[in-house]
Amino acid sequence: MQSLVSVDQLEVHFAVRTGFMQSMFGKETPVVRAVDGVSFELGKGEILCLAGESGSGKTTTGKAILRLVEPTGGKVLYEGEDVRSYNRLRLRAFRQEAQIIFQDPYESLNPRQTVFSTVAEPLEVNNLCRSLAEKEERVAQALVDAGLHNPRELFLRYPHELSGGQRQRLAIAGALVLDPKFIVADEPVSMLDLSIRAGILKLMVDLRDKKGIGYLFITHDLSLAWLVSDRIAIMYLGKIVELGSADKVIKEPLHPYTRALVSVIPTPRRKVITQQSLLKGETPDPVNVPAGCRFHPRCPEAKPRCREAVPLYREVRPGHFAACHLLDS
Amino acid sequence: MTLLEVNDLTTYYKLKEGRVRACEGVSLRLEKGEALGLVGESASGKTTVALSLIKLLPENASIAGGSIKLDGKELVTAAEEEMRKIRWKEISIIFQGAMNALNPVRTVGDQIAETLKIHDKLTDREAWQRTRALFEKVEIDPDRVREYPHEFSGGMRQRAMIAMAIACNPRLVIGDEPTTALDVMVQAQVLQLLQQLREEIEMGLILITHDLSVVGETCDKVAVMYAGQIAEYGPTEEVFTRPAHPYTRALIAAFPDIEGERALASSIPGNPPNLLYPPPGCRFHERCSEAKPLCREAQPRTININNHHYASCHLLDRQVKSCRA
Amino acid sequence: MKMRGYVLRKLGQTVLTIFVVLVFNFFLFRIMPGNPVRILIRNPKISAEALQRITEQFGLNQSKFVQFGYYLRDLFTGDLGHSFVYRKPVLDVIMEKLPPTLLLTGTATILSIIIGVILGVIFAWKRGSKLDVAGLSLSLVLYSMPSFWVGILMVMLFAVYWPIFPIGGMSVPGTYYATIWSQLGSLLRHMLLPTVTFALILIGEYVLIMRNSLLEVMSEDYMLTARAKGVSNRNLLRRHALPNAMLPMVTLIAMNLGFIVGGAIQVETVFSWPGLGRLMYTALMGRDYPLLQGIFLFVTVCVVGANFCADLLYRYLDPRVKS
Amino acid sequence: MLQTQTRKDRFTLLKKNLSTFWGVYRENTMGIAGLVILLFFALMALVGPHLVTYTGEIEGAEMVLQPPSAAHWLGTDDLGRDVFAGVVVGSRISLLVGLAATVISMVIGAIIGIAAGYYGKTVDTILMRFTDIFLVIPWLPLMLVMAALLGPSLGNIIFVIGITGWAGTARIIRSQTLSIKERPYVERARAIGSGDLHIMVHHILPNVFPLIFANTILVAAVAILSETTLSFLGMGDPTRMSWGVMLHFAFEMGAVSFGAWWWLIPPGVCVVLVVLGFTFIGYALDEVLNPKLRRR
Amino acid sequence: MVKHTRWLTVLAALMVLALFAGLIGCSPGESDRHVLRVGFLREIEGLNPMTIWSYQAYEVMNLNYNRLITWDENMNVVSDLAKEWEVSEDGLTWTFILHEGVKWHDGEPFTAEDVKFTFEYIRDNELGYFVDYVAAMTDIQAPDETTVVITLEEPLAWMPNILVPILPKHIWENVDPEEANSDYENSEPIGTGPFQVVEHVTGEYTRMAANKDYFKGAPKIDEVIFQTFANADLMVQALKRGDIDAITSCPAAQFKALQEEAPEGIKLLDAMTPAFTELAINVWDDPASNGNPLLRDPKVRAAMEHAIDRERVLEVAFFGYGETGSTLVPSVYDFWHLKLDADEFRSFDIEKSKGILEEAGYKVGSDGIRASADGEPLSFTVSVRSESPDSRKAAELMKEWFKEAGIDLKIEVIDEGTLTDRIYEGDFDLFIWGWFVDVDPSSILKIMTTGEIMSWSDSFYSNPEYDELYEKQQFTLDLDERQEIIHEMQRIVYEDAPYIILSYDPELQAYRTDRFKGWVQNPAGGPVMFTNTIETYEKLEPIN
Repeated sequence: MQSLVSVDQLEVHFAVRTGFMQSMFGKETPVVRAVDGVSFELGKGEILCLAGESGSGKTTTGKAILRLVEPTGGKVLYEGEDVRSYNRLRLRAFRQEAQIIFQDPYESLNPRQTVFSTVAEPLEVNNLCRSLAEKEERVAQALVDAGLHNPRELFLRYPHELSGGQRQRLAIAGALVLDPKFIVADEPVSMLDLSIRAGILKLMVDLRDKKGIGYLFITHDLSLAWLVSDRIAIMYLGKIVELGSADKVIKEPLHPYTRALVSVIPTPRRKVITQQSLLKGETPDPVNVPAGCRFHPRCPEAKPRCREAVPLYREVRPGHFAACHLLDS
Repeated sequence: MTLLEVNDLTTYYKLKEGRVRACEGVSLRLEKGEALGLVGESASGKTTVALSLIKLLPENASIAGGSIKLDGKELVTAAEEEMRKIRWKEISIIFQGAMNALNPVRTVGDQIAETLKIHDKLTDREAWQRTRALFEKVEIDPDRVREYPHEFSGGMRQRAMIAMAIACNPRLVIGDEPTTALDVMVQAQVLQLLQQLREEIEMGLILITHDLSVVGETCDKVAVMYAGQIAEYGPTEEVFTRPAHPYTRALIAAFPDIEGERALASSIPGNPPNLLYPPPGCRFHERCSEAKPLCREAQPRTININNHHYASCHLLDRQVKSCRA
Repeated sequence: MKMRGYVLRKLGQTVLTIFVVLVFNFFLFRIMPGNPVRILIRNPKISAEALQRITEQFGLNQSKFVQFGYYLRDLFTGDLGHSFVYRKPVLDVIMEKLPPTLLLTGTATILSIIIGVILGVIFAWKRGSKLDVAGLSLSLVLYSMPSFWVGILMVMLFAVYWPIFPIGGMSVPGTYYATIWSQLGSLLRHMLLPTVTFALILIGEYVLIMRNSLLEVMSEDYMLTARAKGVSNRNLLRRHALPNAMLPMVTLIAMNLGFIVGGAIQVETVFSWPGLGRLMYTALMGRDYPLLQGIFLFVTVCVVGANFCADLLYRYLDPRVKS
Repeated sequence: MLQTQTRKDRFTLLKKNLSTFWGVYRENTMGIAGLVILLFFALMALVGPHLVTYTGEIEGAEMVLQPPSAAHWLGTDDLGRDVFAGVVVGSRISLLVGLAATVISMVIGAIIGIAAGYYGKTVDTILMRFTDIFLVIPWLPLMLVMAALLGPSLGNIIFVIGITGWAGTARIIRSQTLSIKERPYVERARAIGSGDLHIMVHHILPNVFPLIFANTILVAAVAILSETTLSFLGMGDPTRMSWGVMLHFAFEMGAVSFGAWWWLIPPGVCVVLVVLGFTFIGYALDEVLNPKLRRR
Repeated sequence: MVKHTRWLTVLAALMVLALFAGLIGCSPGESDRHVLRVGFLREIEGLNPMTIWSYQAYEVMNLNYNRLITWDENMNVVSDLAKEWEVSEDGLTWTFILHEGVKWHDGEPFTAEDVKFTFEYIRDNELGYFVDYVAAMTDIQAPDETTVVITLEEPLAWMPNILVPILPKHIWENVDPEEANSDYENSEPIGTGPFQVVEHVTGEYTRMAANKDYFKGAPKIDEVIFQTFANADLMVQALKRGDIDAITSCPAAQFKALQEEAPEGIKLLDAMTPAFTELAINVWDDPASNGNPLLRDPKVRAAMEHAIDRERVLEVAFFGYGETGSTLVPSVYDFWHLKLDADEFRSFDIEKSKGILEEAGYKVGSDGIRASADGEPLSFTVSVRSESPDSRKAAELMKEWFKEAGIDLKIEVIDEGTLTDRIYEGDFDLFIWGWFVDVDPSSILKIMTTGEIMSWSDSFYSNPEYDELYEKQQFTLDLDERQEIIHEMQRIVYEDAPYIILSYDPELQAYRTDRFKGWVQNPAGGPVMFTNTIETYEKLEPIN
């Protein structure tokens, strides 16, 4: 598969805001290691899923690739070119090809913009239409593409006059209007009711099939990840702990963390939780990252070595990567 | 032994535009120590049911009819003074979003001890001792009783809320989306804790959620709500394996199951109705793939399918079927 | 440590604010039209040599930068300049007038906070009732009235039409009182009208703030929890709602200090109350610039300082920001 | 802001927005009362001065300080001028000063608030420190000092009130901007390649606008009170009658001694009514624009 | 929280109780002391005679200190500290014989040395406003304890009117002259006067206790309190309520109200004072002048005067108190005042005004405003002091009349400080202000001399003939001859009209006659207080 986006040792560190006085007295500024050395490749027309709990850095990774958050280290290659080296003009062009869809359709649409303005805005910002008629045409087409079948009737509506599903479709139309090649979908359905989720997911997969769009699909829901993606990457505290094809990661997880996650995947027909011994505690704060393997304090199988050395992220099986000392022996 | 019996509960909200029929003709039964899951999508009236049960409805809402019997005692007509004694001692509730449900300027322990002082008339010392014991029970370090809510993580807050809910050993706990905002792992932890506690102190549990899996995990019975009404009601196993109502069927089908086939299910077309102007007939008919002309006209009856398994759908109604035939 | 860091940071900000006010104050009075020396002297007959002497004395022949240096040096030694009307150091004049102002504004503020909070709570608790509507409307009307106007109406009614209270001032000069009680009685008689005027204006605002703040708190989820727990109405209010609702009041009371200073100018002017407010007015009327500058600086620094204290108090009261 | 195809569409949209707004607003008794009050005074200020004559009745000292009568509804003042005419003529200056000062305040406040909130970091720190300073400086002394230094004139008084009143607005706008800036639709706008200015004008401004508008109303109330107070304290332009100037002269020229209540009460009542009108509308807008409050 | 609430309740209860106690508490206790309370609208800015400048502070000074001479009610110079005096033939040597046994407030004896010290101290250090009186004294001797001999450079017409308070040498010799001219507070002033300041609260009141050892006999009242009011209304109310016993410089409006009400036990006094209010015109013909050049045309000024109805100004702006004005020396000083003939006086006649302007070539433009041949419009700005609402009223009236005559008048209100500043830079067209005229006309005449430009002159008038006459009158010892010169000077100034004198001002006073008797008007028909002398205070008696 041809590589569309290639991420190499991506790092995003935020300085925790401290007072002027504190920095005066030479205190070391604490750093949030939101993303701490993440590498993966995304092929053309591929759906790669970035899964993990909140605070694992998956959203930040997605935004850093689009430079909505400035990376502090590593490389992001888009079609072989480093996104971080883009100047303003090139960045603008890049942003036409790489789009983002957000989690909450109630929040991701400007409540004071009509449907038409929302979808037409990317065209206007980038000066892509010569005439009003052309603009209308493209907006209508994008709306249809996103599964909204009576586009012209919707033009003058406001987002709050639409249902949740329609809103998310509108958000997708706003991304589609520029004919992107790459979309970061940040939990696109987690705020939607179950009964309308599938429709949106289907739309996204269809678009991949028809237009060859590559997706970076960010979610905390492993069962969804398994359903829609080609490959899944599991993140924990700013690092990818496991990456492989969807089936392999879910059915034959290598990393203890993935195993724990998979074991609690909700399903209506079986009782899992009551019998399981669950992971204790919660994901620690990314300011005080544990030494050695980041997962060791919660790992049921932790060995003394895990406390000291950082495990190597390597290809354990063909196409299946993981970072765990237990796999080394 | 029946702990709670709800019959034909109807609650309306008054808005300027008219009445919102948030909950209409809801009937439920809960045996002692049993867990009931109340499932529904957003705005299906789940929370209204919960608030009606404990009679903490907002000012513009009122119970318009039906009865709620706790141990045979009627709550709908009970005076506020009486309800105040019943609340927490008999029924307690865990609200969704524990950050906002705890008073930010008082310590967590203080808020739990307060409950004990009010209902069990404990002295200050006894109350704090019991609070520490409760903390231990929900697996929080008892030394943290004097901390403020903002010093707790999300999971701990929800645990503290559970500790508060079980403080007076109530016979019924209502959990209103208690795990919604939590990560899967923490959600599993909390559910596990709830399950353990329920077995330990033999309390009844009504778990309100939009997540089918949570119900499957913890509940003996499930009630599926749609647009303010109960669509289907029965033992969890039974309902999940043999769903009778088209809505339940569609809902279960839409749920991704990693043990099933790796394919996207079809979603339910359309949107839930606006409860200000509910559609005539069956409220689901607009989205139902199997709807008949009758569904548009008449409200379906509640049909007893077998052994405590009920559903409200014309398609199941033998009388209707025979009529047609 | 975090608390100390916070105090230090706030202190730094406060000092910065005061410094900017100093700079502002310095230039404000130097960009005014006309020759500052003339305004300082106000004696048309003054000789050229005397003018020269004054110019040098005030450093006005130096660059603005050097002048600012002198200005700062003087301030740090407590020298706020010389009032040309009173021929006295400005600080002395201010200190002489400070106690009456503190007495008046202090009493009125405390009174209005107590009454305002109590009424605000009552109205919020009975929201939507006739009492609430009436109380809210009255508060809004009070809030909309210019302080001086209320004062004039008070004088007209209670000192002229029905002369039950003194017209103004703080005492009858040159009166000897038989006992401390009769002296106190006389002071209270003089204080009553201005205090009531002042308090009326403030009460309106405090009622509104308290009512809103309490309503906001009462719609919070934790209030529902508390109700669900079976907490009695009394305790619901006292132990759950008020501690939260009082928090914004602390900040607002501090923020209101500026408003109180403004009110003091008006009320003291109308009632001839011998305080800082009236001093400012007379300084304004007499274009006593050094005095005006001094009062302005003094008052501003006091208000900034009070805000600093309120910040710390807030920090102390609200556990959320403590750690 | 609202880019739509044709002018007709734009008009339809505007009509739709207004009627939605009006639909909610009309339910608010307080808001309607405030609107009625303000419309009354606006009419008075616009039309009134053409209907009444307000000049000294040079002809006779016997007309000085007469109580209300059929000829002079609200009596006469120290120059024998009709107080009612004075109130009508004064409304123009009072409202003009109030509104002009408000506009200055709002423009400064909105620009500083949006810039600080949007750019954040150093820009925010500097602007907000500056705003905080303005916020804590007691406003009346500051206005008095500035007015005294600049001299009494209409322009100066507008300037002084305008320049001192923006800090609160800037703070509110900033915090709103901060929250809007974090909304995904702003991030989306950046993701499609919009520049800062585009985002501020098309996304931030329309969303803080209701707040600016509601705030304008409240600031206007304060501005009118400020004008009255400043003028009363002798910092106004005595050659242009405003309600504050009228009260100033009434107090200075012996209205209390004469028992000339008709000269003291009407201008004061007008001020209270206008301020009340603004406050009512402000409260109503707050309820209309803030759905959280509407529930109550 | 519980505790707090309780505390607050207690606090509130206490406060209410205290206020209630205050309500029923006694009104200010009337003791057997007799206190005269005088109210006015200006503050007493200080007690140091060298730096004070207000009228009110001077009154306190006059009660606290004595001068060598004073006046009787016919304006004749009579004895004060000086028992008698004589002048040498050449008019250069004045010998003053002082009263014996006079004591300072602190008990020290008063001697001729004190007088010598005072004059020399002021002369050598150029102190205050008093230096004018002593500058020409070349030699001052105190040959014995009660004799002072003063030698002058040249004979002076105004002698022996030396209006200088005599200071105690034993106090003031220790005062650094530099301090005396600036910061010296003189907080417990020691003088020889009938009263001494015992308490001075800045901006509020000044309390003076009677001097039981006063050399003219102890005053019959125990104390005088001068009280500052921020507002005339409040002052009048205080008088009516009996809180104070007398008010001075009452604004016309309030006085009018009092008069209409005519409250029992209050005497209202509409007395003339040697003061006038003028419309000053910038006639400065100099590149530095910023005044409108058209004002330098005497015809324009004459036309303006014809367009002013002084009667109406008095009636409306000053409620009819005072007299219409004309020449520089007020009519109170009957002897020096020039009474103009009817044909000389430019009376109110707008037609005449129009005629003069028409004739001088000022044609009416389309906007009704006249313009000079060069097209410069007759458009002026009159500056009115914000401190004086009365003059604003006058200006508003003039605006109407001027408009009729074809002159555009704009009114600008500024404070005295700024106006003073502007005046000395010649940056004005017109302003309304006033002068208080000394017993001797010399000082008021001086302001129109060329030498006073950039000093006391505020219309920048300059006329060599006038200057010459001024010099001449100063040394003319013959009264009739001097009177003639002074009349001529007034005529010249009136003709040229750098000032349009609107009115001779009244001093409006009101005092309670039910509490005190013995109020003395000095000069005859003049005010009872705040006048040339302090006779009232010396003679006032309480009514029991």
